[in-house]
Amino acid sequence: MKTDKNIVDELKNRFPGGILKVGELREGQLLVELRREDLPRVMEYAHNTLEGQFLTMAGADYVDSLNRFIVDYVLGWYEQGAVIIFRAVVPRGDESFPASTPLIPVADWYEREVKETLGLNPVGHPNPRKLLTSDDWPEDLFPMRKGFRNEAPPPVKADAKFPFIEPENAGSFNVVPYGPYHFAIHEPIYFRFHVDGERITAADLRAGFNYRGLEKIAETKMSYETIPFVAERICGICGSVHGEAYSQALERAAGFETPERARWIRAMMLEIERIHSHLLWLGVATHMVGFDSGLMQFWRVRERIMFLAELLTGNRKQYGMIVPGGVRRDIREDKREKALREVSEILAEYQELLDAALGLGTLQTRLRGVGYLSNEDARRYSVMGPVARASGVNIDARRDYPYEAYPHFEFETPVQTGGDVLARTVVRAYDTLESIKIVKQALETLPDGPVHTPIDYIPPDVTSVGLVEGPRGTDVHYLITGGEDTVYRWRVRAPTYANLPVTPLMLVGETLADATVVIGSVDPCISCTERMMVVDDRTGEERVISGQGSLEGIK
Amino acid sequence: MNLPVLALNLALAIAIAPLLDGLRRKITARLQNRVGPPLTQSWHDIIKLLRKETVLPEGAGLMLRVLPALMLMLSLAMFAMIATVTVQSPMDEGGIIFIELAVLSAFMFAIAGGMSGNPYGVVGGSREAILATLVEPSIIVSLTALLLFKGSLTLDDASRSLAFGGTLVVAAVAYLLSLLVESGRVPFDVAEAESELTGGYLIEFSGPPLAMLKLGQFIRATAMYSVPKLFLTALIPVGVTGDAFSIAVTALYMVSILLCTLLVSMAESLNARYRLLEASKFYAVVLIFSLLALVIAFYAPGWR
Amino acid sequence: MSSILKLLRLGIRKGRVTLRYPAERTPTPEGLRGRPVLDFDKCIGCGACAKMCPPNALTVEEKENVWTLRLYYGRCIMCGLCEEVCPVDAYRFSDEFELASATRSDLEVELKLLRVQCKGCGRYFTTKRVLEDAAAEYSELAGGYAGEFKDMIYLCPDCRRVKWSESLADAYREARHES
Amino acid sequence: MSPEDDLAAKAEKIRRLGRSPWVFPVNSGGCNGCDIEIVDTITPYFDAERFGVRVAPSAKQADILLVTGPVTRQSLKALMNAYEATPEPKLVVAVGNCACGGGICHDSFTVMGGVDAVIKPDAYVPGCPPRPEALLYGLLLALGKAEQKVRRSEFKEEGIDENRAAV
Repeated sequence: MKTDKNIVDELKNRFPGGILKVGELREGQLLVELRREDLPRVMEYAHNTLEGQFLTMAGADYVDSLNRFIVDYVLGWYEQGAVIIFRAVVPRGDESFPASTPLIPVADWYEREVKETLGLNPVGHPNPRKLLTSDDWPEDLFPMRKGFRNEAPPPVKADAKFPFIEPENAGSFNVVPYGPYHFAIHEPIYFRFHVDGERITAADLRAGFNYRGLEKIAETKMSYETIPFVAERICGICGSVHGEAYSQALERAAGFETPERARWIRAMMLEIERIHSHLLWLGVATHMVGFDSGLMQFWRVRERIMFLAELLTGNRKQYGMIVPGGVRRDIREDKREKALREVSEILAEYQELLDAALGLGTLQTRLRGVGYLSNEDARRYSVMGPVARASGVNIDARRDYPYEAYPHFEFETPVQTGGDVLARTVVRAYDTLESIKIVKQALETLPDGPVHTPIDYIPPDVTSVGLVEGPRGTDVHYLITGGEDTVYRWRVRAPTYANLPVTPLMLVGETLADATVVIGSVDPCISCTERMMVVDDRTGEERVISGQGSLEGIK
Repeated sequence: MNLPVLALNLALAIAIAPLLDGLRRKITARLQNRVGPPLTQSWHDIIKLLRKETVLPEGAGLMLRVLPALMLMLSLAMFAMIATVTVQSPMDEGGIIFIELAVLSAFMFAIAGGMSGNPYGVVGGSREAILATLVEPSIIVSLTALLLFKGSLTLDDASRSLAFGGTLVVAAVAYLLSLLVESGRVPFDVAEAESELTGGYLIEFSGPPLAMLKLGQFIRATAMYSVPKLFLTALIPVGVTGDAFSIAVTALYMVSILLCTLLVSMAESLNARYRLLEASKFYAVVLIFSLLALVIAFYAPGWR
Repeated sequence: MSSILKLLRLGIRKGRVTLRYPAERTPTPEGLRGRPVLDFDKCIGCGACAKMCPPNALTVEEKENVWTLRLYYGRCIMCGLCEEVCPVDAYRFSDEFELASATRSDLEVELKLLRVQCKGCGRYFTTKRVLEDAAAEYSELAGGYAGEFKDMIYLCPDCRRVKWSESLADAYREARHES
Repeated sequence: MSPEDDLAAKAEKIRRLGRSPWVFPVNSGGCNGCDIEIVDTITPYFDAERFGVRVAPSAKQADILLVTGPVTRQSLKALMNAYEATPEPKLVVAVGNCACGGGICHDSFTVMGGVDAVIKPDAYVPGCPPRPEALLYGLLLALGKAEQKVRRSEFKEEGIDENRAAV
């Protein structure tokens, strides 16, 4: 079984002079420092040859004695449960680094974001357009730099335009704007389709509608105790996932061990959230293909989980339970029994509904063979969660990077190889079944003991990565601890950030009728992504995704 | 031209059509384990829409204002051609015009969509046109079989010339199946698919024009619902006694429109939406099926 | 075909599950985080909750002799940090959740307390209630030192530092004088 | 407009909406917790359709705009387009804390800080996220069918009004 040490050794003998220093951050997480010129080659080797999953990439503005920027690429090897951070230094004054996007397309969004928020220019990046900031945000103002003051935003210009990508032969086609307020998708996401009749030939999307600068607020205004409440409000559906990933990263940086009972309750809250998120998606997906009773029936079962969450935490969502050091509310004995009864009823009701709804003929015809994603593409774009597991990529952070109380629970991870929307529906449906069983196990074997012990000391300037399997995939929080009781740099990479670049890939060739359900099948959580961007752009003809070129278009 | 019956029919149309839609929403809600709106909800919707301001896209032609009124008149005209609660129909020999109006109003929706200039409207309109070209023939054929069977062109229950035959049943089934599309609900609401085309051909309409279009839709659907009664009376000679008004005919009419509403709302709440392709294949089969009925009606006397 | 029948059975057998809200008040579980209620008598005006509140729903304004605490329910995320951090437990979560209002001002709670001047430099530095609370608590704590340092709490932090360093210097001179 | 005829105009607006308020959710950059609760109100347990509430497919056919989110800079243009496309008489309801006052990111550089920084809402529905019942209650309040329960409360310690209350 290859361990992370072997991976680093393979890197060393592949790039003899390239690897400058290898440091051990915390168990299972290594820091590899290298020169910024070697970044693209090392990234391509690690991602394509060694088959590492691209987890996240973040830049940071160091105003300390060394006064320079750093650029960190984080890759994960799920089989070994290893995380390696590749760090390169970017000196102040010459803020640029060679882009890895031409070699590994998955780095496309991350590098654009670093350019936009920190001003580090990815040289050779095929699509250096805006990602997050609004159309009227000045090009040379970098919000995530330490120098930028939160209270001094430039005035709003109403007429700014976003340079959309028009494939050369766009003239004759009918351009269909889709969003930003679309009836079926409850979040502002703006697609521009080029359709030939009803067939989509090219797709381009613009987002940033949800960019609220939460990371800047966390750095400047919040402290370690209040950041979980910001983390939870990144997304209205999978709030605890972010709270847990942040707490996990912070506790790993401080080398802190949470009490056993708190770990049980945390795992249970995460699973309750997965159940409500998947049921929500199943309802919305069936609604998208016209089966409105599906929305009503799935959300009827979901409502019971919301009542259960309200019973345990006092709020239907945004539970406010998971904070660094443990959990804020204990579960009294009478509530535990009531919850146990409630969960077994939910299990029975869900199985009954699942058996009735999934077998529906008209529903299956609408979901089968739509929005196909091959196994290679799933790997090449490092997609996460149910989208990956539906295309045969068997990754699940609960099993591969065990955290909290998951080693004590038995659960399997459903994997399909169909790769279409139907496969994703089946994966999510049986994921929910597993989650309900986990909640049952958690409630039955809840150990005694304290639920929260304060963290006494958090060392400054420690890099740490928190990995949590959210409903949409692995949520990665990259954290550098700071001196004055708050984080120095906190980068949230939600799973949709990895899944959404793939949507135009699936959309091309589909009809307009299926566009909604294909976008929906990724279960995009736009607010999670906080920033979304264009997938493809024009770097000469071979990069454009258009009907003719379609998949070959991407190297 | 029988004026009192005409007046009764028109009044009936405007009164009952929204109520039937309210009933449809109530049955659908009940099948989704919820209480659902009051029966008069569609009434409230239309009244509210009549009082609202109209927001028109700039450069919208005159037709965008005129067309909804035209649509409403067409649907009301259909009611002038068919006998509902009374024995006689307001207009004699109205059968053929009834079929033409049905076909014309179907394509009127397509034109409404096309003219809105909004890409979704255009796509919705073109979908309505494609589906209409497949469904209308089966309606034409099944209604022709009915008229043929009755031996007279007036759509009422009086005359019954031919003996009962297999054709009538085949035509009735073909008509009921194509009724699902006429109501414009799932699984065949491809033209107005809310979650895909955000309102389809209705997207650019608001305020009074939208009210007229919606009312036109309701009245047209109710008119189509009242045809199955004629299939029933063809089997049971209820209205033959000749007096203007008979309880049995009214009861039969009520039963027939309620059954149609039940059929439509059951289909709506237990199915997902068909894609245009599958919907067209489904109706190609129904068309052949109804053509079969017509052929038998003409050439196989024994069978007739 | 069978799943259509199963769905039909599901629809009919489950019956209407709609809660009769707003006719009947739906039951809320114990421990619901509804509206945080500020007890005006208990609050001593220390401002810890305002420092801790993540969305700044609690804001403090100090002007002349008035210490104003404003709670705006339109921004409060009901997280309960104020309840945790309040030294005198002035916050309690009610289970009211029907907080809709037509105007913004109806969602505001305003508490005005008296501020006190420092005996040394005359600057307003804390509220009267904080002093009373500190005086009550301080007397048991200080024990032997009550007399000499009793009036220290009526000084603002700067004057207190000055006075404290003077008394240290005196003690040091005395000790040197005796040796 | 003096407050009286402002109220009169609003009452007239509500009367014309009658019993068929069509709703259109507008997410101006929030975390979509409130949007899911808006959809929750039309599911079986709460069933807003009892009051005639229906989610309109586009702003053109809507009567009440349920605005959620702190109005980020990027969605400001889209929000104003939706507001203009909604035909009169229309109501704007700010749903959730981000819309009522900017929520947890109220002073961020990319956020305008809530709906009332851009449009004056007819009703505020606080909550993070507001329960579906609270949302139903907010809708009924905006339609004048429920009276308001929460009132402004103030407390002045005695002796505050004399100018220099020395201790």
